[in-house]
Amino acid sequence: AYMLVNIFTRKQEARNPYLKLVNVDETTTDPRVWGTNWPRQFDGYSRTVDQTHTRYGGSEGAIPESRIERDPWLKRMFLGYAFSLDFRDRRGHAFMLYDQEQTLRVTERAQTGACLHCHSAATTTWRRIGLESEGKTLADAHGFDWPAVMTGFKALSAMSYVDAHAELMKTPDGSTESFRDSIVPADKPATTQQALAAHVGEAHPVSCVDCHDPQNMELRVTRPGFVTGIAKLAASNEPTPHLPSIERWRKGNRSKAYDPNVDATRQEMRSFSCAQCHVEYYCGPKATLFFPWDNGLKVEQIEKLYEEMKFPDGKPFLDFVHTETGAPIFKAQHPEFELWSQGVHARAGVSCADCHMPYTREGAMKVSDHWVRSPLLNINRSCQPCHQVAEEELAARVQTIQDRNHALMSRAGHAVDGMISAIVAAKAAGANDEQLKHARELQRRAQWRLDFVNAENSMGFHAPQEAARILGESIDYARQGELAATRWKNPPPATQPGR
Amino acid sequence: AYMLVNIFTRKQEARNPYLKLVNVDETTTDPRVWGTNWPRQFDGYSRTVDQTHTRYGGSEGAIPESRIERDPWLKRMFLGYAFSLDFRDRRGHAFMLYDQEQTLRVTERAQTGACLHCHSAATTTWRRIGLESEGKTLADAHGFDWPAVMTGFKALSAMSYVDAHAELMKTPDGSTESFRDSIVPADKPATTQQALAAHVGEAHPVSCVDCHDPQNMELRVTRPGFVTGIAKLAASNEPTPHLPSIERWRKGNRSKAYDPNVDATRQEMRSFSCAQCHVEYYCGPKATLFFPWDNGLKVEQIEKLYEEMKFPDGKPFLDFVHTETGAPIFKAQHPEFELWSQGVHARAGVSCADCHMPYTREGAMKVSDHWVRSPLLNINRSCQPCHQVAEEELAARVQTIQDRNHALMSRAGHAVDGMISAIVAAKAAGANDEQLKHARELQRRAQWRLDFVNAENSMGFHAPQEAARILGESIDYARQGELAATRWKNPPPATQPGR
Amino acid sequence: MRGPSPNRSIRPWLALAIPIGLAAGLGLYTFSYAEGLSYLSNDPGACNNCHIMNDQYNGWLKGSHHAVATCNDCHVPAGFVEKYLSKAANGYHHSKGFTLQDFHEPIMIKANNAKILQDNCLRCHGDLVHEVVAGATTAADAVKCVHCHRSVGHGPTR
Ligand code: HEC
Ligand code: HEC
Ligand code: HEC
Ligand code: HEC
Ligand code: HEC
Ligand code: HEC
Ligand code: HEC
Ligand code: HEC
Ligand code: HEC
Ligand code: HEC
Ligand code: HEC
Ligand code: HEC
Ligand code: HEC
Ligand code: HEC
Ligand SMILES: [Ca+2]
Ligand SMILES: [Ca+2]
Repeated sequence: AYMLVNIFTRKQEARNPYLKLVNVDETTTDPRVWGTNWPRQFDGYSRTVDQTHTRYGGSEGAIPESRIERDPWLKRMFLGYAFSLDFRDRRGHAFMLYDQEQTLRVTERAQTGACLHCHSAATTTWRRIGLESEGKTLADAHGFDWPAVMTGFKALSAMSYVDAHAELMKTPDGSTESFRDSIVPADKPATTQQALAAHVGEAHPVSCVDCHDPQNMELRVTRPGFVTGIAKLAASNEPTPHLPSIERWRKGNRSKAYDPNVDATRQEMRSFSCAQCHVEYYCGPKATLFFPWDNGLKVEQIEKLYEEMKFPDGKPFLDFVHTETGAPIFKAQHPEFELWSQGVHARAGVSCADCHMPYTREGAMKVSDHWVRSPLLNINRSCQPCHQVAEEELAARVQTIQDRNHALMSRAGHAVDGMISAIVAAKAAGANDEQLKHARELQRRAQWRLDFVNAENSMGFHAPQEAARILGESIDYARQGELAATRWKNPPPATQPGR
Repeated sequence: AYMLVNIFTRKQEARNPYLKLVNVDETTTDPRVWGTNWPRQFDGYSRTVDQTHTRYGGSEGAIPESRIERDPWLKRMFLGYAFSLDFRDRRGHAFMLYDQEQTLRVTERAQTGACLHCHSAATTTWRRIGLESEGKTLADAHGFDWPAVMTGFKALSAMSYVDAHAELMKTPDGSTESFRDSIVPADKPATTQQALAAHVGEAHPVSCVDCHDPQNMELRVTRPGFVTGIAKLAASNEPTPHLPSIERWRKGNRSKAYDPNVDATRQEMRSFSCAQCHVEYYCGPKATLFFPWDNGLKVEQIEKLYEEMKFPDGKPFLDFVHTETGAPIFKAQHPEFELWSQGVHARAGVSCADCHMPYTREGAMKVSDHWVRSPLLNINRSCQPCHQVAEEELAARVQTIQDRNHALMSRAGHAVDGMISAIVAAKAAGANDEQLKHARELQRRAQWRLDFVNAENSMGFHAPQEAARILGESIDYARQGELAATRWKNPPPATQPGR
Repeated sequence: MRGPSPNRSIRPWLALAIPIGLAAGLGLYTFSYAEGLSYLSNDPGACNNCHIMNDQYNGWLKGSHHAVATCNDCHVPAGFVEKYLSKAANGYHHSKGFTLQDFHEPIMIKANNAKILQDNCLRCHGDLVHEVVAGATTAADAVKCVHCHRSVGHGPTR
């Protein structure tokens, strides 16, 4: 009889996809409210607080391990920048706001409100501030209201982190008073309870409304940085074989800028929703947050943009000046989207969500696993639908790639360390700015590349050959920098910063 | 219980797969004789003289382009060795003997008989010499007769190239006088006719008998270098996930050495038949030809073997001393099998023949395309059965990989060039052997790695990340060598040849 | 050429014993409600009765063979007795897997079924490939058709 009943239930499940129990709209940032309608997705989402472990990835329950303590060359590279104070392993989405609030980079250094772009469900706050700047209120919003969001985003970016954070806390999260009391299901483990309780009724980490249209649950992008950045990429000449909708848009009349919410395919949206945050950015005090994709997504195309860019005050673009050497440095942050773009998975149309939010069968239904995490914890669902190969073999393939990448990265780290020491020695021996110019430029190039691969979080997996190429270049520039600093008194006549 | 009989078995038993018109045996080295029985395969084989062209590969009709003239750093790397005289692009199999006979490496420098191991259908000659050394003749052979072949191989390797070549020419090729007159089908283009006519009745390039058992046409390996080398690899501890029969053999009692002709799967044989020649080797005057696989197939495992090896005269192993710098150098040759072994295709069980000899439909029959050549000339057969992606897209994926590899290789080339200049300058400034020791060691390491990737013929495709990793290391050692030479007067205290 | 191993041939008998036992009780009703009897049909829609087969069904629609071969042409042995033996064995696996939801996902073909599949490729294409196969189709040495033709049955997405 068990078999019979069971098969009956499963047949039923295959029908009616979702039943809306409560209403959600643009102002509903509390994921628990959405969870009433979509309990399976909410369940996955709320598991992003769980501890997991893989060789190079995973998620800690406690504050994660420090990356700068693990790799001393990394700390040295960052001297002069907040990243030398505190830089840790990433962990699950539910922690993003908390982790930002408590990092020494925020508590010990002044940061801008733009930081919240990727660490909170900020759209309602942007919309509110945007409307308020025109003397209106949230009630006057036209749906998502892009113009208001853009205005508010710029206003919040120009604020200090502290002020912007306070605005975030002031925005209601769409949950009712009575609802709030009922929360934090007792059957969840302690950490989950804490994470969910941390922001009851106020600010939240990335939430359903950031990726979904509340009317129809369709995927969408909501981040000004991404919408602006991807339009610039589309307007460039860089081939994008992995993003067919851009190539299609380019063949059109281009009367309207490329708009991912209009032009992108559903499969592309399954990556774009992540590319709202998992990208290289600038978010310092001297310019509004932007994604540097005007020339393309490759490491040297971004570098070229930075090299040629001036701040509004006319000074050349840079992130910081290296304390020990005085070199102007570009800082790379988590360029997952950029590196993925150079890999064969992207070319084959495999999206972030395919691997990080694989479909999982719940009875007769297939739902996207909203426990966004390392695919290595989930190889059968993440990889085996495409690669019908034993789990251990797939794990071994990844490990081969990651171990190679790790070894080459450490090699580049030592080279950069050697270079810095050589420049320091030259300075101590009396080399002047002119005599150190070439070495410092090489330091910038070497660090930019090493940082790009290190800051990227897949340990090379997203595009193995490209990551190795970048590291090879980093090593070349680092050792050339060491040579330039060593020969500062008698530079060889032809020394040009060769490409 | 025997009801589930394979229907195909019954069908096959009733059928003789091949219709033999003429007899072929161990002494039939003339491929045209085999061609009478297997005209389709012979047809493909004889097209290996045809001209083809791809970006980095292909085959010339005339003597191919010089690789050392194309890349000046390559020529400089080889100064002191025959490769600096003449080193050209490879081309089709039918040319292998002719190209060896006419290279300046052979005409201007003394070479050993071991060269013929991979450029001719030499098994019958080895067998004959082996038997003659015991006072017997070919008529006394027991089938393939491995003991006689081994003895003959060693004897021929110890001879000069000229003498060994003369022995090769003396061995009958299994064709009859009348057959010889009828050859060179008039419907073949001129180059084919020339290539086929070149060695009528005498020595031949690699022939059917080198890869097939004449009794049943099964694949086999016939090359002493390979049989010895692969047994050493099997005896090592290096994991070989891509060669399951070795892992299986290791679990056995190991009473007999691993024997590819007995132990390997058919799919492995589809790579082993190529690994008889497309491998790194030593074939100089000071030791019998060998494949250096005792520690494994990776670039640093082979390097370690060479570093620890002594010649019979007790001197440390080396290929040559660099003319300009005096550094002892290891020379890498076409490590296709070794690099393929590090790639994902090998792990996925994809063999050389899968890509380079894809099945092709000939009338009602599928046969292996014996026109061994670049798969890029044949993407629909070589790649598309597995990758259901447009031809242009597949070509673009290959090109992306190859262009990246090419750029990084040129970068490494410049680094090596810079290093050599620095060592030359240090020597000129009076540095002695002791003071140059470290720089020279670094030169050896840097060149070994760059040469490994350059000599490999797929421009990185066979294992893209691994090739890039090797180049990254090459760059590191080259620039470190430049530094060591630059600082020869005041080496930094801690300078150890770091790994 | 190596003959079929006794081991491989016995297993279906063993497996058959179990559904027979099950059929004696409520199991028979269960089996038929779940369209277990669809194994006895040649209609691909019958396989697709089970949502777990949706991916394969959809793939088959996109595969190169949907006009020339149905599920059973590839996945069930050709001979009459062999056919129903296999159907019983697989039918048991499927019902059990579906009910207990304890199978590996994604579904991966097991060695015995892969061999049946290969035999079916050869049943239709034996003449074409007889030279390249040259006898070895069953042992570790088999030229596995799906090594290259990964997508014949279920299209490129598989
Ligand atoms: C083909 C599968 C695949 C695709 C597509 C993919 N990833 Fe990954 N990703 C991986 C693997 C494998 C890892 C390594 C996980 C580990 O080391 O535990 C990883 C690691 C990561 C990590 C670090 C995870 C951790 O546990 O620390 C992040 C963040 C990430 N990817 C984001 C992205 C984004 C954003 C995209 C799309 C732009 C993307 N990935 C596309 C497979 C993929
Ligand atoms: C609004 C910004 C934002 C969006 C959108 C976003 N992420 Fe993240 N993601 C983050 C931040 C911030 C963290 C790090 C949180 C922390 O360490 O506290 C993170 C962490 C991760 C991790 C590490 C989890 C772990 O267990 O270690 C993975 C994997 C990941 N994201 C993948 C994705 C994928 C895939 C998508 C799209 C489906 C996505 N992210 C969308 C900002 C975002
Ligand atoms: C463009 C999106 C984006 C912006 C802007 C952004 N972050 Fe993040 N942040 C992420 C993502 C994605 C991760 C997870 C990946 C990682 O850790 O590399 C992350 C991780 C973190 C973490 C956890 C790991 C670590 O670095 O220690 C902290 C803390 C953090 N961010 C702080 C900040 C601060 C402070 C700012 C503003 C200066 C900021 N973030 C701006 C996207 C962003
Ligand atoms: C970081 C981005 C992101 C966030 C945050 C997010 N989702 Fe999703 N969601 C996705 C993606 C990607 C898909 C797959 C959509 C597709 O394939 O078209 C998806 C799909 C869904 C679907 C469609 C059914 C399915 O499972 O594929 C539902 C319903 C859903 N999400 C609900 C939610 C709810 C409820 C929340 C909040 C608890 C949430 N999502 C938060 C990215 C997100
Ligand atoms: C939606 C399909 C899909 C998913 C999901 C997927 N892959 Fe792939 N993978 C591909 C395709 C397509 C290729 C390119 C080669 C090809 O055409 O088969 C590829 C290539 C690879 C390669 C060789 C390329 C390289 O970069 O070295 C590895 C290794 C790999 N995948 C591992 C994984 C792992 C591990 C996962 C899960 C974390 C995964 N894949 C998830 C489709 C996928
Ligand atoms: C997955 C497919 C694949 C496999 C497996 C493979 N190759 Fe290749 N090979 C290629 C491609 C693609 C090229 C590049 C051809 C070009 O640039 O024109 C290449 C190039 C070559 C070349 C140079 C060809 C030329 O035209 O100059 C040789 C020689 C070669 N491979 C030998 C081997 C050997 C030996 C093996 C096995 C140990 C092997 N290959 C395995 C795809 C493959
Ligand atoms: C272990 C097998 C092997 C041995 C031993 C060997 N070769 Fe080759 N040779 C090859 C292969 C494979 C190629 C084609 C790939 C390439 O050109 O890199 C080749 C290519 C050549 C070519 C054409 C391309 C070029 O290098 O200009 C010449 C000439 C040549 N070999 C000469 C020699 C000489 C002389 C010797 C002895 C000193 C020798 N070979 C020993 C396998 C071998
Ligand atoms: C007996 C030695 C030997 C064997 C066995 C051998 N090769 Fe070669 N191969 C060579 C030599 C030598 C050349 C270069 C000939 C020349 O340049 O004159 C060559 C050239 C090639 C080329 C370049 C052809 C072109 O058009 O440029 C390819 C591709 C190739 N081999 C692949 C293979 C594959 C695949 C196998 C196994 C099926 C194989 N080889 C077996 C010695 C061998
Ligand atoms: C460099 C190695 C090599 C040489 C030389 C060679 N073959 Fe082959 N041959 C192969 C490989 C590899 C296969 C595929 C065998 C398999 O799949 O088991 C093959 C297969 C065959 C087959 C089986 C049917 C088929 O097409 O797959 C025949 C018949 C054959 N070769 C005849 C010949 C003849 C005749 C010659 C000489 C003109 C020749 N071969 C030269 C490597 C070679
Ligand atoms: C017999 C099957 C087979 C053949 C033939 C084959 N491939 Fe693959 N290829 C694979 C498999 C398996 C993978 C690993 C990823 C996966 O599991 O899909 C792969 C991976 C790849 C990748 C990604 C890995 C990397 O190294 O970047 C590329 C690119 C690729 N193949 C191109 C080609 C090209 C070009 C050819 C023809 C010259 C070819 N393949 C022939 C099966 C094959
Ligand atoms: C009762 C639901 C159901 C029906 C109806 C069904 N299947 Fe299945 N099938 C399954 C399940 C569950 C599995 C996974 C079993 C496992 O892995 O143990 C499966 C696995 C398979 C496999 C892989 C089996 C293996 O173990 O190698 C094949 C092939 C297959 N099914 C074909 C078919 C065909 C053909 C039909 C129609 C004649 C069919 N299925 C009808 C539920 C079903
Ligand atoms: C032309 C032959 C062919 C037809 C028709 C066919 N299949 Fe398949 N099927 C295959 C092949 C090939 C595989 C993969 C076997 C392997 O990977 O070794 C497969 C695998 C499967 C699997 C196991 C999953 C996997 O990928 O290993 C299932 C389940 C399956 N088929 C069900 C079906 C169903 C249901 C139908 C009818 C709708 C069907 N098949 C029609 C050839 C076919
Ligand atoms: C019921 C008979 C039948 C079975 C079983 C069968 N095929 Fe076919 N197959 C055909 C027919 C008929 C065609 C020709 C279709 C045409 O000419 O358009 C074909 C065409 C093909 C083709 C060429 C079209 C393509 O997809 O590229 C390939 C390859 C192929 N089959 C491989 C296989 C393999 C592999 C199997 C086993 C997994 C298999 N077939 C099982 C009947 C069958
Ligand atoms: C190593 C790769 C490989 C394997 C293994 C393989 N094939 Fe193929 N097959 C091919 C290629 C390549 C073609 C295309 C030939 C052409 O177009 O000339 C092909 C073509 C075919 C065709 C279509 C012929 C036509 O044009 O109509 C059929 C049918 C086929 N194969 C069946 C099989 C069967 C059955 C097996 C198992 C015995 C098998 N193949 C094994 C590579 C392979
Ligand atoms: Ca940055
Ligand atoms: Ca060598």
